[in-house]
Amino acid sequence: MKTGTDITKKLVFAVAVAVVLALPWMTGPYTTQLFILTMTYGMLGLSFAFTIRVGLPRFDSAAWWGVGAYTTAILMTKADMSFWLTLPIAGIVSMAVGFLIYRIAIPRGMMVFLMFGMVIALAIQQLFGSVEFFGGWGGTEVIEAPAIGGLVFDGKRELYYLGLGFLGFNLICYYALMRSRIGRSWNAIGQSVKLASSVGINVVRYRMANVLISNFFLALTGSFYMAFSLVAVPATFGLDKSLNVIMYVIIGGIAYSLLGPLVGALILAFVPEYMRVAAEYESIITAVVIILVVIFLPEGVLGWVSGRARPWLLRRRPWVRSVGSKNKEPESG
Amino acid sequence: MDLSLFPQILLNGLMIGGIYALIASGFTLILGVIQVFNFAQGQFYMLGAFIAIAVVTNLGLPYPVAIIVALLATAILGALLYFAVIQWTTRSGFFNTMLVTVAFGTIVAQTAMLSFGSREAVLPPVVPGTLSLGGVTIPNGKLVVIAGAVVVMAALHFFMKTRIGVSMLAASENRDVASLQGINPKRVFWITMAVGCGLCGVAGALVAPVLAASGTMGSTIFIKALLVVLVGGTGSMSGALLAAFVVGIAESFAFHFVGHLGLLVIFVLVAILIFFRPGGLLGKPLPVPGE
Amino acid sequence: MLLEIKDLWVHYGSAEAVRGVCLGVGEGEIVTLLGANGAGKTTTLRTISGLKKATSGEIWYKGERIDGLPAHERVKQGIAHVPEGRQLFYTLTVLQNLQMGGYLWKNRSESKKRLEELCEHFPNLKERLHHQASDMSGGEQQMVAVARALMARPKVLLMDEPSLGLSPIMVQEVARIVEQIHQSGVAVVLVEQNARMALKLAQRAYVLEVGAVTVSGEAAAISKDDTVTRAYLGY
Amino acid sequence: MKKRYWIVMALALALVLGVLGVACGKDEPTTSTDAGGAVTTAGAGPTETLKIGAMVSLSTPQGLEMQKWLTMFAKIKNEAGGWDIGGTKYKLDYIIYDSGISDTTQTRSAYEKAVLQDGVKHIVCTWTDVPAVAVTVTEPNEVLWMGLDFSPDTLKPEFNYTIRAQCLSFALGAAYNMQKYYVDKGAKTSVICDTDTLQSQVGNANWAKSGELAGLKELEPITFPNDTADFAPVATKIKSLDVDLVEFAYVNNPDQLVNLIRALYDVGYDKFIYPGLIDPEMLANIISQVGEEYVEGWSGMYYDPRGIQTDPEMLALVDRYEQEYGELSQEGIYWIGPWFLFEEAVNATQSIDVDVLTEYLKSMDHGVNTICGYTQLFARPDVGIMGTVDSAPGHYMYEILDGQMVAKRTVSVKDQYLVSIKALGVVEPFQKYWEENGRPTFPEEESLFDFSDL
Repeated sequence: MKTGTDITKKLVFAVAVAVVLALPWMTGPYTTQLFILTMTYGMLGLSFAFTIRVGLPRFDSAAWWGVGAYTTAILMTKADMSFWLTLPIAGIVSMAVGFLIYRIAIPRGMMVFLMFGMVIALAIQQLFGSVEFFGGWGGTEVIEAPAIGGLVFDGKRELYYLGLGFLGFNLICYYALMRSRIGRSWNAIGQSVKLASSVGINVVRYRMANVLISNFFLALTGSFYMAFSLVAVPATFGLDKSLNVIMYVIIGGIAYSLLGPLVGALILAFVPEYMRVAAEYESIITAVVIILVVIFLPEGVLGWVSGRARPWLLRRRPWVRSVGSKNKEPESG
Repeated sequence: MDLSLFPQILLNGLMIGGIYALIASGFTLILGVIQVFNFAQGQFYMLGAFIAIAVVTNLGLPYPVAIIVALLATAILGALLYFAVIQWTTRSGFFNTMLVTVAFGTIVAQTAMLSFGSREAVLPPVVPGTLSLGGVTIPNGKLVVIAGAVVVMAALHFFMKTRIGVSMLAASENRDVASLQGINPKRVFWITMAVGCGLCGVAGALVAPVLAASGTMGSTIFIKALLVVLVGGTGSMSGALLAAFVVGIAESFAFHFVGHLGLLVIFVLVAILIFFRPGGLLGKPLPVPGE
Repeated sequence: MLLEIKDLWVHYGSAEAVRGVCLGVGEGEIVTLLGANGAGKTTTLRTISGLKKATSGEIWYKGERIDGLPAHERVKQGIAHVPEGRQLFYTLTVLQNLQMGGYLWKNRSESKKRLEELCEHFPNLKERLHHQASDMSGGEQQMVAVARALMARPKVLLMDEPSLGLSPIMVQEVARIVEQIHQSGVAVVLVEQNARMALKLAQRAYVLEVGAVTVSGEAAAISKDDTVTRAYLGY
Repeated sequence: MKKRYWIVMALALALVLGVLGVACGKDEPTTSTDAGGAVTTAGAGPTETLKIGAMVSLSTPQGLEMQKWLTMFAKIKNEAGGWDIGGTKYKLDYIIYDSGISDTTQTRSAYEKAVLQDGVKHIVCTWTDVPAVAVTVTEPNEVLWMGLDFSPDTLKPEFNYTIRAQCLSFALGAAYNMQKYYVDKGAKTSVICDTDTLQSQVGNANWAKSGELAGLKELEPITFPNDTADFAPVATKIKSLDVDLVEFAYVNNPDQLVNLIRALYDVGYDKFIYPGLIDPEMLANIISQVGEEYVEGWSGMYYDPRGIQTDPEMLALVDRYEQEYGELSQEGIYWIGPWFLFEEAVNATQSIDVDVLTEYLKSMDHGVNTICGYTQLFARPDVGIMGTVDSAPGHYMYEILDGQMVAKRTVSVKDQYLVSIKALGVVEPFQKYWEENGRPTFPEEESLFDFSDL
């Protein structure tokens, strides 16, 4: 029995990998571009889902995404650095600035973190827009596409694989971190802050570590974004983008921290493509659909699917349940 | 600098502070009682302004009536938001509920954009003219806004002392025990939504003659209201009031001295304040669902 | 029987908290539930008052089934609940707390009358009406909690660990109050750590173990039962 | 569950119906993607479809307005049995894409959708896209781009298909006309007040230069965040500067403008105000706030061509618009200018081939009338572009007298061109260019500035 499922599982996995690798050869450039965007948003969603593990919802993901994009852009144009060298720097900048800011917010609990995030989202955008150094509201430009040796990432297919690389790295890191000892502590915090601190977990420090790691990957996503966008404009990194990111995660299923954001981003990237409606009503219709999804599929699309699919396909992560739910009932009696 | 400008800058701060106070107290009320992070708050503010303008210009009714209509309309819409959307999502979690309010806000905003978008919406001044006090010119319109905000805040204060008001506080503190007193939580919740959203509507109606209305007026004021909540600390109406005026005045002065970067300066100041006073000026730590 | 519970099952997630509990409370009777921590006493009370939904089972009150009603409706019927750990509204004043207890009185003068009555029963509350609830001592808070529950003129009062964390003198005081309530004709369901006191006050008792009733009967008889005395009375 | 289901479905339905109701209440639902309604004259029906793209933001009034105009242009062509280009009748499909508001992601998506998915070869008229992103899609795919650009991002010699048909490079004539008017009335110092946006960052510096040219002492501009609602601080600051003139150069958000002037009035500012781009409705709004003597002066706006525009073709378009959509609105009227250049180019070359069209546009030596007056393309020798790629756009001038906007004239293309060259300090390369290629000829218009003034 068990070996049977194992074989099926491997088979499904292999087919999935093959399909993902072959996608840009099966579709046109525009669809490939949609996939690239899906990966970008998926990575942002992953970072949101990652901090949700410790009970912290971030509303500033787009802002740090922007920090990454701007760091890469400015280093490439002003310091003439290679794209690859800017990657770690972008991550470190985002972590360092994040550390300064979150030192204030994280010890104050989830709600302050949340509101702080929104304010940061606005502040960072404002900073990019009104400070000359960052290029103002017109943004800043990178002329060169990244390259390794002779391979230049300027076509859709190349960028698709570059994106896959980023996404894979992101997924592997997050997966490994979740499985590690620190990941177990994070889980404990996500389940109950009180309980976690009562067993001696330094909640603030662990949360800080989690958020900073998430910051690192957000910035990395920003750098990747520069590779295919080549232009960064402050308006791209606004609060509305952060809200979209949350939408991906919840539509996908907040309990599925690795697959959920990707599925959510995929759905929200492609479904509007096939909805032929007057564009000025699109945002209204999307909003109505989101309300309906949240009401009828509160566990997201994956939660809905997994109720119908075989359990091994999607493993649920029980710890997230406690994050959103209110009024926890005492277990004593 | 010219010292005679000081009172004027202060007055600007007071006026916008009064508006922040209304929006922020509506927000903390909803957050505290229902534990819903109502993102649509800013859109209700915008709606209030448009409704007031429509009532005055299209129906020709006097301005005070317009304020009441705006209050009622936004309050009803707030209750509708609760009945139609929020009550089905609270069980599935904090973020789901929040996302739904975001979506609802989008619907309100884009609908307003499509129906009012290309028209300017301005009300003639309610009390025209200016007041001259020792060389300082004070426009009456602003005084009306400040007075209106104070009156509404006072009304809210007394409302919170009534049976319904106290039951809202009780439900916000301990929902289970409140229901053990015979308080119907659902009833308290929709009333809270109505009051919280109605406050925004009133704020919108109050500024309509002074600031005019536009489809985008709701989005940033909401963030500013969050700033006020951070500074004031939730759960404390007086904290929200104080913080609103502090933020309003600080913003007014910051703009004067640092220009368009004033907002950034405010952010930094707030961060420093929160670093030293985690609970804000007067409030207690923020309620944390699920923690 | 005023209140009757038939085959009650309650779950927290997949964990069984109450397993087929049956119990009855007569008019004006004091019934006590005994048991170790986690035996399901609090859950039983929470289920009776409607804070927790039963998985299965029936709750009958005055000949009507009430398990479908939400908590606030049950208060209307006359079931009051003093929750564990008192749980006042700490941001409100004592007076406001009591007013919340009398929330169901639409008529103001009725509510006022009841308040005055209670002030006679709890004389030391009277002068502290305008204090913040959080400023009161533990014993006083317990008084407020009980008075608050009595504001609604309940027929049944569910009391969860009223003496928990109180000084011995205050425990005496609590016993006196329970006796007083009993005399005014209100039935009391008492969950108590202090089994000796509970058995002294109660007419009947139920012993819960791991969510199920193991022993039940007259309080006087149970206080002589060997297994019970060994387990709960400590001799 | 069942009850809840119906409640929610009813709600969703109500919302959708409400939205549709709003749309229908607005005269006519505007469907963007379908340019249907083509009347096919018997026998000679359109045989091919010409897809043209426009990039606007559909959450701005301007974008919605442009959508109406452009859809109408397509409709007119189709009603006539299609656009006859080189003997082929084309059914015109004007596709409006939502490119967001200065959002690189959405701009890229919209462009790639247009170019890669829908096979659009001509992007004519843009509003809030990010041109720097746009060219990364249009240039390699050889798509003609005729849009709006404030920044120098797309002004590069290597770009072949990029025509900045609506831009600010040669737009200082309008500023100069206005500034000269106030100087003649005695203004000496001035401050520019504007939103903190891309447009202002690029535009205001230039605007100040033309002010200096007209004889004003320009102070450091005051900018405020785009989402400012309370303008009292701005007004207070202006008051403290003690200037003779406040210029609301590019504030084109009507609410902001009314508020700004109101706020200035409130703090007791009593010198000149250039109210910027206003229309009579806004003027009435302003006057209702501050009284008519407070706002007298010069104003530029592109709201109603009647009284200024004499071209019957343009007036017919305006009439047609009013027929279709009711009252004329000013929001989109200026930004649809590129369409007229495109139309002219297609008609002249009788081709839709991108290379043919670009070649024609790059050597275009005359102005084209738009609803807002003449637009003409010019070369940019100062940055090494010898083909005509940059526009001097048309502009109306009004004088505000006794609470009325009195139509005066258009700002001439000649003024726009020459003043800009002078104010920006790039006379030398242009002079060299003129020596080689001859001086450009301008449409017949009243003008303040001449080659001799350089």
